Amino acid sequence: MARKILFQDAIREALDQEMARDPSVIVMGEDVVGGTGAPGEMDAWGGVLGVTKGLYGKYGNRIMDTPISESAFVGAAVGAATCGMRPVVELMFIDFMGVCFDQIYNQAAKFRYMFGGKAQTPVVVRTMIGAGFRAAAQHSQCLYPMFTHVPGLKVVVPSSPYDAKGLLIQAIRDNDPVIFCEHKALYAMEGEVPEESYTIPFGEANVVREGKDVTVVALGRMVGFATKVADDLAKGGISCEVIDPRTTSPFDEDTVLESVENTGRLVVVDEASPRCGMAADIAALVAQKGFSFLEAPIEMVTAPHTPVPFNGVLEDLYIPGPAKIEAAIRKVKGYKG
Amino acid sequence: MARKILFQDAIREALDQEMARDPSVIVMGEDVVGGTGAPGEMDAWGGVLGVTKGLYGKYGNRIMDTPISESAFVGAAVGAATCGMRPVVELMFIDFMGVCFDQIYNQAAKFRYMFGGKAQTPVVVRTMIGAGFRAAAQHSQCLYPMFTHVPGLKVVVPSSPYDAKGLLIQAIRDNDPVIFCEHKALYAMEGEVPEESYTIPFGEANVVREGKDVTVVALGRMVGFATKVADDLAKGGISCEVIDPRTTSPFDEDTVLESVENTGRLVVVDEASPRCGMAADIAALVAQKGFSFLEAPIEMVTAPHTPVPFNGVLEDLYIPGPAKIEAAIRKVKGYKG
Amino acid sequence: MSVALSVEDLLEAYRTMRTIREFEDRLHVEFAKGGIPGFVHLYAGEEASATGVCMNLNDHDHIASNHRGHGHSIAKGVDVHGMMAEIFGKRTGTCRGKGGSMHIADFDRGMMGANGIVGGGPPLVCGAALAHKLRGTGGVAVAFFGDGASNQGTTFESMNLASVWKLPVVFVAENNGYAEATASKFSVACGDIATRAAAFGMPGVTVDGHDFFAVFEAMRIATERARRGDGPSLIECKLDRYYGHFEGDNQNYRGPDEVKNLRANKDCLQRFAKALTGDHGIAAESLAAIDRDVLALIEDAVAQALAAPNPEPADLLTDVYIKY
Amino acid sequence: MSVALSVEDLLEAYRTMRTIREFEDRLHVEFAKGGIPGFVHLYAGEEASATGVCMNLNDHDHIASNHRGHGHSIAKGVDVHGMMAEIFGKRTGTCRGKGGSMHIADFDRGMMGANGIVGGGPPLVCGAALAHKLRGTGGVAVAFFGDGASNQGTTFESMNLASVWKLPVVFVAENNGYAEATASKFSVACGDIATRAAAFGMPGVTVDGHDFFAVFEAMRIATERARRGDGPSLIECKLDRYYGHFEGDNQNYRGPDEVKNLRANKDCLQRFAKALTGDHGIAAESLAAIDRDVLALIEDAVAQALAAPNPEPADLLTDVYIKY
Ligand SMILES: Cc1ncc(C[n+]2csc(CCOP(=O)(O)OP(=O)(O)O)c2C)c(N)n1
Ligand SMILES: Cc1ncc(C[n+]2csc(CCOP(=O)(O)OP(=O)(O)O)c2C)c(N)n1
Ligand SMILES: [Mg+2]
Ligand SMILES: [Mg+2]
Repeated sequence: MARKILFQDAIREALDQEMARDPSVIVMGEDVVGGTGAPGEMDAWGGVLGVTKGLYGKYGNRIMDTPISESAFVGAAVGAATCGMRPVVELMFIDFMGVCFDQIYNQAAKFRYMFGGKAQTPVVVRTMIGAGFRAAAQHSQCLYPMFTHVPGLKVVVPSSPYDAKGLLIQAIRDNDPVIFCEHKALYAMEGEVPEESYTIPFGEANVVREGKDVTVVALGRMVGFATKVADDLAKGGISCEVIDPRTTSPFDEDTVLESVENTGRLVVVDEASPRCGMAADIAALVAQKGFSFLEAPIEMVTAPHTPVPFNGVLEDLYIPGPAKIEAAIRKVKGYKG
Repeated sequence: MARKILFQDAIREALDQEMARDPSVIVMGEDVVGGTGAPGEMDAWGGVLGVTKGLYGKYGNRIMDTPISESAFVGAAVGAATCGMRPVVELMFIDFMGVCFDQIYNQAAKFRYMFGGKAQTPVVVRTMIGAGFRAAAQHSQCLYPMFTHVPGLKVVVPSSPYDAKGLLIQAIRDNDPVIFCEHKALYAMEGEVPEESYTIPFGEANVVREGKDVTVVALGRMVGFATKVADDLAKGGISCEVIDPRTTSPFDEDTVLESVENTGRLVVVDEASPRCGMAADIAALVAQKGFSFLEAPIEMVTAPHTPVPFNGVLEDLYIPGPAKIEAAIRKVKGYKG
Repeated sequence: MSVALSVEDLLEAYRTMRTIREFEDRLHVEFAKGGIPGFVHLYAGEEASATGVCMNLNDHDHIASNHRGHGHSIAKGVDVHGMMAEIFGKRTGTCRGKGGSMHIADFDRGMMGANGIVGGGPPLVCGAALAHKLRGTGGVAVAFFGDGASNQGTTFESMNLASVWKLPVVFVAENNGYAEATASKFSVACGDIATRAAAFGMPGVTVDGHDFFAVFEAMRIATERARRGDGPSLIECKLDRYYGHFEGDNQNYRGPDEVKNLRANKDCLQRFAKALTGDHGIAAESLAAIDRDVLALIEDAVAQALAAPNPEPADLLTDVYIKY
Repeated sequence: MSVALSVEDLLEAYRTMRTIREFEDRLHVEFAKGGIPGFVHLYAGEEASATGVCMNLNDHDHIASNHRGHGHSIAKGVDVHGMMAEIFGKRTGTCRGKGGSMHIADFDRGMMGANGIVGGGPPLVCGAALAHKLRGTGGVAVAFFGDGASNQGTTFESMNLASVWKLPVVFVAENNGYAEATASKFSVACGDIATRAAAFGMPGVTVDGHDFFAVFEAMRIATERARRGDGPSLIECKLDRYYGHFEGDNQNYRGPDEVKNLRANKDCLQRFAKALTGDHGIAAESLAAIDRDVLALIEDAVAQALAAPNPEPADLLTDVYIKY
């Protein structure tokens, strides 16, 4: 599989293949087409960063622009899902969840349970996450810990083009509501992606790199950072196992616990805010179920407990970067109990 | 201080005293008065469970009924706060945050930071949390982990009438936005409460009960359960230290860490959902900063990762109760590394 | 009325209205006895609305309801035994005891769920309507919501979205004058909710919600428009609830004798019965026979609900994708 | 026009409009050079709206803005040097470099903030207006929002709340025909946004947003009504933006020559200048002098912004209540 494509093209390809395969798959969101009602071109944008560009030409009214009414159109996607469609709705930035969260966590997430197993809500919410674009406090958040907190939601945070495609196809075919978090700084990442359709099951972590000294669990954009640090440290004789959970809910506990059983040391890296975040979630898991394996304190490397600043110098400090990851790894490696 | 009053009366008293003291304190929400525009009595409800009853007679138009438009009136409270008022807005059930969350986490929480320190937003959101009322999946959630996740918010979860009054007065005087979470099952709890006004600082945990074998950290309704279990176990020779953090953000790390330093064992009890929840948050803190103190795995006792069921038998199983707390304490106490 | 309903239709409508009334009156009694857990919002008094609306729908059409959902469910054909058992929290309930009064749903009947969130339903019906539209089924989706919900942002957005996408939706605003203890006179700034239709480029009409025929006719027009592909409509039914907002509400915000007068002068069932036995020449005994049937049905539903088992402890962890 | 503006007022208005134009044109250039981080939404073309509105306000009145906030801020009196530095992310900026273009706020000038969330502002101004009302200040609060934002639930709710509470709010809908690449013709189901005022029991008017005088007059009436205690109003300004939705947008959704024609035939500054030098007998040189001043001001603001320091690393952790 030598073909290399961009992360954002992998997402488009997943949508394209699923729309071709299953007529119940539909796409909606603000400017996912672009140009509706306007005098110029249709398919003018294909999403704010061009991810869905071209689908309109192939699928016509199965991809729809919406008014800026997130509650209504996310809710419409949820409602359509309960009626047999498989909507993929785009919430442009995850930061905007605050105007439509109810439809996600009180409606979509709860139907199956609350209705005694008699409803099914196969909706996917695609949404951009993450800092690094100088987009400031309201366009740079991760927020997936909030979705992970909600029973009934599945939450995906892909870290590579390959995973993005396989996980999105899985998300579309899944019968539960899925929050699919695309890090905007990964859109331009290139990677090998098979042309044919494939799925990656949820709840199966990817061991990105094997190692024996320290387990490093990282998500999304942090996976690349962690791998780079691990490569560098390997030269100096520190062997890190890098694990990408890929889905935060369901979460692959076993792979993380087995790794810590081997290494005895854990660093969790997450770009989200620290309090009640994914780093804490994973650390707590290991402190409860893998305590006897631990030979050192668990280090968490996260963003600080602040909003995301606009200025680039500050934003770069905000993002948990390779230097902080390396320091944490060295710290747990050097720990003597 | 021999006077005993109910938790809900302690809340009313705090509001009453602050409204009397400071004319910029105002109250708004759905039916916090009750009867507006109607042919019958004014102050008909004083909130859905009667907590604000009587304030209208004293403060007239400083307490206001609202349409069912949570984004607008929560946002209005936020906006008024930036203009020098000290609004206390009631979001009837925390479950309803989904229709107004943006105004809380993207607006109120971020102003001070995003505007370079030049704004201040002294708003309090009072809201009911918790299971136990057979109110089913959309009226029984805790959800404070989501607010705790947000930098810029302060989050309070009182466990007694005394704390409710002192923490609410503190919340009203505080210059940051505060989410004040009132467990509905505690409203009828009676306890000693001084008549005079007093504040309890944020970020200072309450050591409800001292002990030397196991540290038990519990929040809200769980504090009572944990204390009861601790009392019982004391008879059998297990000495538990019960800590109530009172505020989840800011969080009193020191008190918890010092206690674990003494006991070596930690059980965290929380009614919220487990993933990215407060139990995980506290466990992770100790796994990072208190690892060397730990002599046993950290046990987390939480609700299961499901919505809250309606049926009473199921709901009682859902709530982390004394039996589960006791089992967890015995487990960590009995652990031999 | 421009479309003649058959005698069978009329009797069916009567049966539906009577079933709702009996169901709710009985719940009022059972709640007072302490047998019913949680929050219960009764629909008694408003029967002509649910019935007049749903008589225009078939099993493939959809409705989304609100917290006051028993009437909508019954009118849409949800099994009364299942509903009663659900409200008692039993394993034989529509949602196996996990939902309760506020969360009754039955997708086989096109009932998308009662809802504990005010304004939760309108977005969902846009989705059901979109599914109908894309599949060309000719189906319709209806959102029932109250005067209070008419002020919720989700409701406004849904009206705009339905209009923009030309969806086969009917928005049914049941204006019973109150949202909990707050009067719609205060909360709805424009007075009549139907006025709001113009803000979303759709027809809007206010009808007397005590009058089955008025509701039916407004809904007939709106449904035809929707099925034709001409887009959504808004119908405001002005009506009244007989009980409190929820069981336990002492209703001190209402006028003295307000409910007594309503029951005496505006009751939709009495009015409908009168029309049937008058204009439509149906024998009073036909109605009385239905009344007896319905009474027996509700009696049986309560008896079965009381006798039914609670869910199994294991049910706590089912119907959600994974255990932690 | 029913109220005569003095020559000073008119020159001040001209200066404001020219300042906004120059500010935005210069940002367009600076952005292309790569010096400006993040998302930048320019207001050029719409100057008559912010200016006509804010000329009716004083420092104690409030406005809340949106992502396209530079014009509103300048019209409300926010310091241009601080704004420019903020947009470049510098420590000398209005928000010390932590907010950027989308989050400029200055509470001393009653500017409650640009906003990255569409529909974020309308609820906030209800609060500012409530504060004015409870304190009896006679102050007014204004929400600026676009045609896209006019479909957001928060906006609808705020209009209803302001009406129900009789708040001194003016809702200013700036309808520039597009929300990003989506036309308001599609997204606003009722056509004119002003139509929606009736849904909330308030007066609504559509004005030519290229015409300073039309905006000023509509705002004068709305502001008087608000200050009198008679409640909110809705003003829809129909206008056009000259640049893309944000810098970088190729605007392929617009008609051929659309912007060229707008600039040639509808430009609000040209039109205003013509009125001043014509009807109002102001010397062209007075305007030219202002133009020179403004150019120098913007030049200086850019120079200072470029020279200004970045925030200190320690600033990352300040202005939020606690460190973890
Ligand atoms: C988002 C949200 N806000 C508030 C509530 C609490 N609540 C439940 S029913 C209700 C009143 C609803 O009034 P209306 O829509 O007129 O319906 P009615 O009860 O009159 O049938 C309120 C405020 C809720 N369930 N959800
Ligand atoms: C809640 C939310 N949804 C979507 C966006 C993305 N977005 C930013 S500006 C914009 C278009 C706004 O259009 P309009 O209100 O007409 O203002 P204009 O840009 O035309 O001035 C959109 C969709 C956002 N920032 N917030
Ligand atoms: Mg009502
Ligand atoms: Mg626009």
